[in-house]
Amino acid sequence: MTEVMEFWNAFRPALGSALVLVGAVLAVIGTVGVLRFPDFYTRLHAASVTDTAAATLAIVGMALLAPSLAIVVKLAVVWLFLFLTGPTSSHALANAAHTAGLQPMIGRLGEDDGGSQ
Amino acid sequence: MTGFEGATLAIDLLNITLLTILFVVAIAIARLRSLFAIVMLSGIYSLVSATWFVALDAVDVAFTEAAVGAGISTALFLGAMVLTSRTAKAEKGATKIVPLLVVIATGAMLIYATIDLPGFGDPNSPANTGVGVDFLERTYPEIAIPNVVTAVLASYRGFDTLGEVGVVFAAGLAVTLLLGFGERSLGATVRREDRESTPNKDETES
Amino acid sequence: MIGVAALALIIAIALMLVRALSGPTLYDRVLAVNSLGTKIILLLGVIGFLTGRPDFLDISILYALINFVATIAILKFFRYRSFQVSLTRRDRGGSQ
Amino acid sequence: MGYFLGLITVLIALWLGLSWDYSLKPVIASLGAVSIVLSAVLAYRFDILDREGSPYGRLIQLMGYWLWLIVEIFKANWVVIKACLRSTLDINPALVKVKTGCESDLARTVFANSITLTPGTVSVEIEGDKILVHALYEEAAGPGAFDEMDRRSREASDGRRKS
Repeated sequence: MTEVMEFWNAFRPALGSALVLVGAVLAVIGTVGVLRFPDFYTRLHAASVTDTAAATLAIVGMALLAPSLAIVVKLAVVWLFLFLTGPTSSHALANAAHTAGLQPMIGRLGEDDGGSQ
Repeated sequence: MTGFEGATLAIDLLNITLLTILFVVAIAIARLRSLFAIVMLSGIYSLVSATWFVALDAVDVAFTEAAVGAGISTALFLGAMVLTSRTAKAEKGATKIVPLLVVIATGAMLIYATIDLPGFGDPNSPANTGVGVDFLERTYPEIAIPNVVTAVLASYRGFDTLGEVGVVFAAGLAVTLLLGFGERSLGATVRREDRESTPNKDETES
Repeated sequence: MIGVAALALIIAIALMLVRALSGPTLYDRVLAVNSLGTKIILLLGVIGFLTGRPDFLDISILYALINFVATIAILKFFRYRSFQVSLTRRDRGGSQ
Repeated sequence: MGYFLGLITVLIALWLGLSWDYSLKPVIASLGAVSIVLSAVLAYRFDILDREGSPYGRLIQLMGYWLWLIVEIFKANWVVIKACLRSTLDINPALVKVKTGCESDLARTVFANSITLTPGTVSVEIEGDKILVHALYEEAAGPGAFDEMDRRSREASDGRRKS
């Protein structure tokens, strides 16, 4: 049992840093999507990658790096807030844009226009 | 102090990038004419500067900046925007040059003043040798609050803080009265909504 | 490695700034501010770990709350010109 | 009263978790007690102490749902990440009306928020039992795509009695 704990304690910081790094890279990917996608509604989808996967991975990684339980609790609270408020603000944004009459692009897009216009 | 290898380098790079972002946002705020975009960008500005304060170890300032700069002032700017127009007028001629000169002169003076400052975290600087050490030693046994800044603000100079809170409260009250977040604007909104169901003027901006 | 993560996050912030600066509609800007807020929440935590003082997570929590309230306030404002109107439809009373 | 007790319990847990102060020194503990009581009284005066404001009675079921949802979120993330990184833009956005079997407001909120939380789909508008969904790929929001999520969110927040 002690060997398992020792291995875990040696392995934990590396795993935590790796998860934080993966989360940060996912945030960059989501941002690239926000820059590339053609209209507001599709950008909303790309932004939600940051809100969900990137935030979860980075926070789990930080929890593995955390020196004490108090910090894990705080990270859990941050994660909970993000997951409770994220969809609400996304929905409010989409709803406000739709109510104001912003029409989404429908149908297959791509091939001809590749950049963010 | 630093928890990981290479942390100092990363923090230096972080400081430089954050300052660059602040610079870009400030230039954009000065150049843009759409007031809504300016309000959004000023929210981003105070948010990024709050992050920068954290990187500089000034956590309490960062707290204030995040709460007041990014939260309250964005709302107040939006409230003020309703009373004015949507786009700013372009300045012309001398009004463009004079503020720039003033800002450059002030910045030069500030940079000149930093030459005299002691190094960052210097243990022999006046702030760290005089009364500061005394506060650090006595605060926790006397007041039992771990954060020294909070203890000084709320206890040692509590009356001063009380006066400040009174001033801020009066200012907030005055702003609320002037902008009319209360019944007046609510009534106006309801009346306007009866006339037209959805606002359609605002979905795009120039 | 965690320093690299911080730099990657700040690159994401800088890229998102491009969207906030250029965003054609108002909603793109609000989206950019909201998403930038999420990244800064993560960055604040990472900076805390980088400097070895993760107690700074309090600011992350504060900012998570302020980001949400500010987004809702901005949207509400642009729909109704006031902070005191409920965002839900008025003609349809929700079943309790 | 159960809602009130649930709220108080959660507030106490939140305060202890955030302050991490179990020594119960009079100054700090009294500040915490005042903040908890103030929050609870405000919640009572705002009249939000109901099934939605304090849904802790179904905490275990909602937790189980949440675990399932996280797996779904990661699957959906993969699709959107691929869409972000493809060299030529290849997306197929669509607006779809989804009918939900959820009856209570809590279940509908859970369902609509789950749709929004999964990358690739965003709930745009809710009218009665129909939810207008904007999807990044039309195939991902085809008929029947949300059936399992609908069923699970209904069971998690309302129990089986209504199905």
